[in-house]
Amino acid sequence: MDIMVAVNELQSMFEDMVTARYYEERLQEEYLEGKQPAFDISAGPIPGELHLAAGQEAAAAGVCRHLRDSDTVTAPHRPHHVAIAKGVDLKRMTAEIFGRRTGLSKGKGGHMHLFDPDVNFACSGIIAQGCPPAVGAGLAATKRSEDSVAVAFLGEGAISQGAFLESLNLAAVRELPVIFVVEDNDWAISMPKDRVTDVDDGSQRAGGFDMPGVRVDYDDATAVYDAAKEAIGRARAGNGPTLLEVQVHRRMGHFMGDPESYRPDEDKEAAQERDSIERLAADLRSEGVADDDIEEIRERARDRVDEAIEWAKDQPEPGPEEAYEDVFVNPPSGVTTEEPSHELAGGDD
Amino acid sequence: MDIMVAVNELQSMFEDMVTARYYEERLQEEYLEGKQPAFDISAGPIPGELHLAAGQEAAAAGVCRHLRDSDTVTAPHRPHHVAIAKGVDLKRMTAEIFGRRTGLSKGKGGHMHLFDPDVNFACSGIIAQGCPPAVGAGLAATKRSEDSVAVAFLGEGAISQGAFLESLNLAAVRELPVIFVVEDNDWAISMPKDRVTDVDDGSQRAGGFDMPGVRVDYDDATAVYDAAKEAIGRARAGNGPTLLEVQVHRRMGHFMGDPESYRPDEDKEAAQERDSIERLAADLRSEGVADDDIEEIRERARDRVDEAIEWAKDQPEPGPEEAYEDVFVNPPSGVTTEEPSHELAGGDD
Amino acid sequence: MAQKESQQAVERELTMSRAMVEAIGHEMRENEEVFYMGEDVADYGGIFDSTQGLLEEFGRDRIMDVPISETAYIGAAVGAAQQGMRPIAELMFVDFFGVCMDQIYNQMAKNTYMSGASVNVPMVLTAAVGGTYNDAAQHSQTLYGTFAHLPGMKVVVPSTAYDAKGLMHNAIRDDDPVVYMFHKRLMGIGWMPAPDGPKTPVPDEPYTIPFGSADVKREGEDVTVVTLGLHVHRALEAADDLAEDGIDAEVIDLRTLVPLDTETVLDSVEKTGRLVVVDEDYRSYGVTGEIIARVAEEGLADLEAVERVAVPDVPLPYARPMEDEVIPGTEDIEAAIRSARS
Amino acid sequence: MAQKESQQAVERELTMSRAMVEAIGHEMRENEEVFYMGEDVADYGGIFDSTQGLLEEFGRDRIMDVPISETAYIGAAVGAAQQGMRPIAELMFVDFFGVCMDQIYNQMAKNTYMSGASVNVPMVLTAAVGGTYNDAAQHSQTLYGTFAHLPGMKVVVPSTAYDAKGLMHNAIRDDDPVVYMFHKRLMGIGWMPAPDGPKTPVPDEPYTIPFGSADVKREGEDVTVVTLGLHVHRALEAADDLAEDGIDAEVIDLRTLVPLDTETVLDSVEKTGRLVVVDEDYRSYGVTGEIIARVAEEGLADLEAVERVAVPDVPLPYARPMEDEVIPGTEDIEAAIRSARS
Ligand SMILES: Cc1ncc(C[n+]2csc(CCOP(=O)(O)OP(=O)(O)O)c2C)c(N)n1
Ligand SMILES: Cc1ncc(C[n+]2csc(CCOP(=O)(O)OP(=O)(O)O)c2C)c(N)n1
Ligand SMILES: [Mg+2]
Ligand SMILES: [Mg+2]
Repeated sequence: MDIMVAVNELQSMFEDMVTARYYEERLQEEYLEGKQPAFDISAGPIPGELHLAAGQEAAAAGVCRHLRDSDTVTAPHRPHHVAIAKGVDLKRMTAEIFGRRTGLSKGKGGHMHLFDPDVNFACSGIIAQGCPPAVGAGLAATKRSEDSVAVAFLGEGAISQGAFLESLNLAAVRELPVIFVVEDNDWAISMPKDRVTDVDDGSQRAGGFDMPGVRVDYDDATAVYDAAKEAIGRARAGNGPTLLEVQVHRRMGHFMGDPESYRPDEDKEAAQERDSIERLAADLRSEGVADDDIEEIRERARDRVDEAIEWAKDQPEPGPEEAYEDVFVNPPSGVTTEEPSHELAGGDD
Repeated sequence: MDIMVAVNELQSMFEDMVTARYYEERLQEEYLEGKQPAFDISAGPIPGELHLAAGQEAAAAGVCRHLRDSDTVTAPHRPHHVAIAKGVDLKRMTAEIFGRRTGLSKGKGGHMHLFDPDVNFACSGIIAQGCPPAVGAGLAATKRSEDSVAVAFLGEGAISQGAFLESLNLAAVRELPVIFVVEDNDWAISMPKDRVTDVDDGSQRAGGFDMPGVRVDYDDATAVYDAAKEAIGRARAGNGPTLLEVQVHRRMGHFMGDPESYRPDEDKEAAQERDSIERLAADLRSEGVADDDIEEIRERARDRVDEAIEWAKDQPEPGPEEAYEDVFVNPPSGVTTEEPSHELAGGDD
Repeated sequence: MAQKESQQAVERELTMSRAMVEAIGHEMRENEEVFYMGEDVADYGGIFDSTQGLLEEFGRDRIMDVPISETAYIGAAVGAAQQGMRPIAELMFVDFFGVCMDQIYNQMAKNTYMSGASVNVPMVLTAAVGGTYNDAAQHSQTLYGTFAHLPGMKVVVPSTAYDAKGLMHNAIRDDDPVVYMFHKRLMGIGWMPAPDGPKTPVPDEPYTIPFGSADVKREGEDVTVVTLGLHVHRALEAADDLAEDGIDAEVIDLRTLVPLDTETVLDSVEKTGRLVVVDEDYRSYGVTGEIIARVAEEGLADLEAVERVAVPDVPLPYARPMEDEVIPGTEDIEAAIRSARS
Repeated sequence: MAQKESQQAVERELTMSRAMVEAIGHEMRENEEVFYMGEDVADYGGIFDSTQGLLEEFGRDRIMDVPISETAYIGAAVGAAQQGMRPIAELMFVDFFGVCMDQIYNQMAKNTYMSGASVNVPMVLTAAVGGTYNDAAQHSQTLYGTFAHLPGMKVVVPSTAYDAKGLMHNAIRDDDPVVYMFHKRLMGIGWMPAPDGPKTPVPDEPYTIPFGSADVKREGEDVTVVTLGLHVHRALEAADDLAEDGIDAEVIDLRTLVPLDTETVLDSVEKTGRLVVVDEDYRSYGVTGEIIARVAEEGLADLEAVERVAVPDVPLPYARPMEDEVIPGTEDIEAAIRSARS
């Protein structure tokens, strides 16, 4: 390893990554329960689409390690690893995914619409549409003379979308503290990157807006950590945005139930082979971390995840009538004099 | 002049340019008539917005010189100089601007919505939204194995719009015969270029899509001609798209009635001084074209314009009931067996 | 085609997606200028099976995967259509219209008019619509009213395999832009079980169903139920249930919103005097209001009761109890029919 | 503020644009977190005078010109609002919604709901609407129905200077997203003469007009005319004309479409029995249908006649005779009122 990262940082990233990986393994189990023998998307304890991020954890962990609660992160449809690395409340996030009343969104959002204002995390299911709000968070920080930054995560398939490209320009021309992180897993559902754009390196898009673009070719958490450190440092210091592309690997289908028949076997195998978690474990070992300590981290992660899932499954479902709440925070006619509540949800039910 | 362009090409460009300039001078007169003493946008023989292109003629003339009728051009809200250089029927275009029944669109479109399918010209009033249809025309040519090309004109203010940026990518990844021509007049209504993007050279946007980008810094028709020749030649030969930015100068307000109070006097004066028409006249002279011949071109242009305007003003207005026609070409229920008519409008009224 | 084959064919039942694909395939075979663009329409065959099997027959040049840039490729369809080609462009979920609506409503839908019909835009925009599988607020909408409100596009919503094929033939042959909205729940996708209704006998040969002709799916004397898409099937179920109680509901499937077959609705209300409109779009400023207003304008004297059943002006919630609450169910329709009769 | 000053103030007449700007300026003075983003809102002062004079007082950091990239800057407003700021973002013409609708309807309008109200989006989206000056199909729409149909945004349409100010104060203070649609023809712009109605006395001090309260602009016994925006003035003119013939029309200005004051409309129809709805949006699947449906649902027994007057489902044509034909005029309203009475 030629990049020097403090061991405790490596350990933290490792913990985020194994937490995310194990979390999704458990979600997958729960998701598929009730979808047997025939897969029915609307059946079982977790209905709807489910996009898992196994193989992409290094990007989230390496970037979010540098972030504070006051920094904003927007994630796309594949949000769990990012949410976990950003420190989103795991129990309430899980309850949300199970559609429970005590979930982050009281069961209204589901897995593509996780909002945790305590750590300034949000996600959206529309490609690249998390970018403009991230620019807005960066703008707010600038206006308030705070040194917070905002990070927009997106997939490599999203780099051809207007919302992303317009956001690069707005962030650049206003020199806003925004980092765009492209997770390049080479696939947009069934479309490989080279079928949808001519650039191998998505960070090349930055040049057209006079913004620095950096690519991390290798989804080593430490390499991501390093590149992100510079980009986030630059943003925090008031020196404007960066576009960072990180190579990652999609170990699973696009969503649960994706037959992946479009995907060559070699490509699937290659994604299995390159596991950034195992690589980071090896790094830890070579930094002198004992196997027992590594195993301890894994166990802590598993316990936390199991606990969150147990807790979530115990939570009450929302009643049908709750569907009518929360369209507006102010009553439909007239303006209240109260401040809007940014408190945890659940207070009013 | 270090660029060699045949004299007859120079003369043709000169004719397009003086035609456009004189045309707009006459339109301006007509437009302002009936808007006296107080300017009322809805009064007079030409109501609605009117965007004139004085100072930008070189871009249109230099590019369109290389185009055939079968090549497609899409123009934005400021279309006259491009339409004239593309060979749009001047009489029917004028009738359209005067809102007459024999206008290109039977009076339904007006100056921002000129369509002449005979020369494959169209324009749209929404920023950058002419780009995707130009890509589609390029796609159609490719599918039909024709060597037609498509050119999308836009302003430098439009280079931050998603529709443009997405179009670059789609054209590049499919290697389509499309040329994007940015007319950089330094202003987007009241916003100078440097307030809305960090790149001085808009053609830099191309790099992010692995497309060649070229800037012509000087709105000399011959320089434009030369750069366009290469780009259009490349497209016609099946070697894909180019982004071409051309410096031009806005001699007038954004639209008629624009007070331009936001614009520094020096900038206004500079635009007046750099007149590409006078420059081309000088080039013609230095190529040995006699003053009389130059004057003859000017006269021919004036005659043609005056005739078109007289003709247009003589044309009948549409009746109110014609507003209900042309929403669909097929009757609202059921499908006709006839082919759609691409004939000149007016046939059915 | 021989008579015998066609007889046979009528016995053949297809899912809605197979019927839709059959029409597309046929038109592509007949006319080289028809092609299909969209995300994941090639190797994947369309996330909702809208292009299943077409890549194999027609290849990548005509079944085109495109970058995730809906404005660019839908706009490219507009441009190609104006050149006389017949593109079909797919918006994977109708919910994504917000990223490309200018091309749809300001170019595709208006260029014919704005050009005085010197150009026309013979393209089809396909889009998957609808909820019932807990995909939440950004992936479950129908937006029927949003599209039908804006002039210049025909708006088609099939509810059965038979209609899906006939309407698709018509859509591709039509010289105007057509928005073809297929309900995910009706397609017969392996992982999203369809109800029984949409799978119907479908003739082998091509046939068209004209736009603007509603289909009286069930005749009845007591109450007129006007609906479309998935809710045709829910309304029929409700009508069957109520028949046991001696309530005889007529169920009308609009099939197209633009043009709208007001006639059939008026005739029915003249008979029943009672109107229930059922819709999977948002309640206000949409389809239900329009149908009621048309009847009030032209048949007020006949009208003794109106009810509407639609999504109650809230975004679609994720969790099952709440989604079930806001998307009209069979019981909601039954209740509305009963209430219209009381 | 001293009583005397305020007395004086009420005498003071303002154009609608001045009134709107006054409210914005006041809120910006009171609250540092309010700022305005848009194209040409700084040095130009807004193409339709919506920010006239604000740059001088507040500077470029708070009156922000932005690149022509509506998705980016409206989305940035969403992001800043979720941080607790109170952005106002301007869409120069409402017709441009198609380039940025996802941020508007899928993020701005739904984030509150999708988060279970753990975040909210206190922003205002301003947009110029309307025709009557021959700007053709892409620059003349109101799209009232399009915005009102989609849940999660409040939709405000002032018709006078007095209302413009009060509604703007309310909009900025509201903790939810508000779409504030101002009609170009009413603003009092130098180059687009306004009718007499919108210029009204406006108090100096701030005041709010609650959303969801329609204004009975003219009381009458014979026919209820429900309208909004520019057409409030046309309806009042029609009512005055008809008064000479002994027809007494009540004119209701809705002022907000979401929330909608159904009550006031129902009360009026209870009295008159006759309903005319007048709208500058497209006829079908829009505002006129909704108002009629609401009355039919809750007041069918009272209803003896309905008429609607709206743009007849065609794009806005350019030439004067055709634009005049499709945008409802005073005579169209008169004819509808007469017809409702007959
Ligand atoms: C505007 C829009 N278009 C299409 C989709 C459908 N969609 C969801 S995920 C996806 C692929 C995204 O690929 P990428 O950005 O590479 O992210 P990944 O799934 O690989 O993480 C698509 C096309 C969408 N959600 N929004
Ligand atoms: C999507 C969209 N946003 C805003 C506008 C309003 N508008 C019309 S022209 C213009 C400025 C365009 O500047 P530029 O592209 O440089 O062209 P120029 O007017 O200088 O020729 C703007 C903002 C529009 N028509 N469409
Ligand atoms: Mg990807
Ligand atoms: Mg410009």
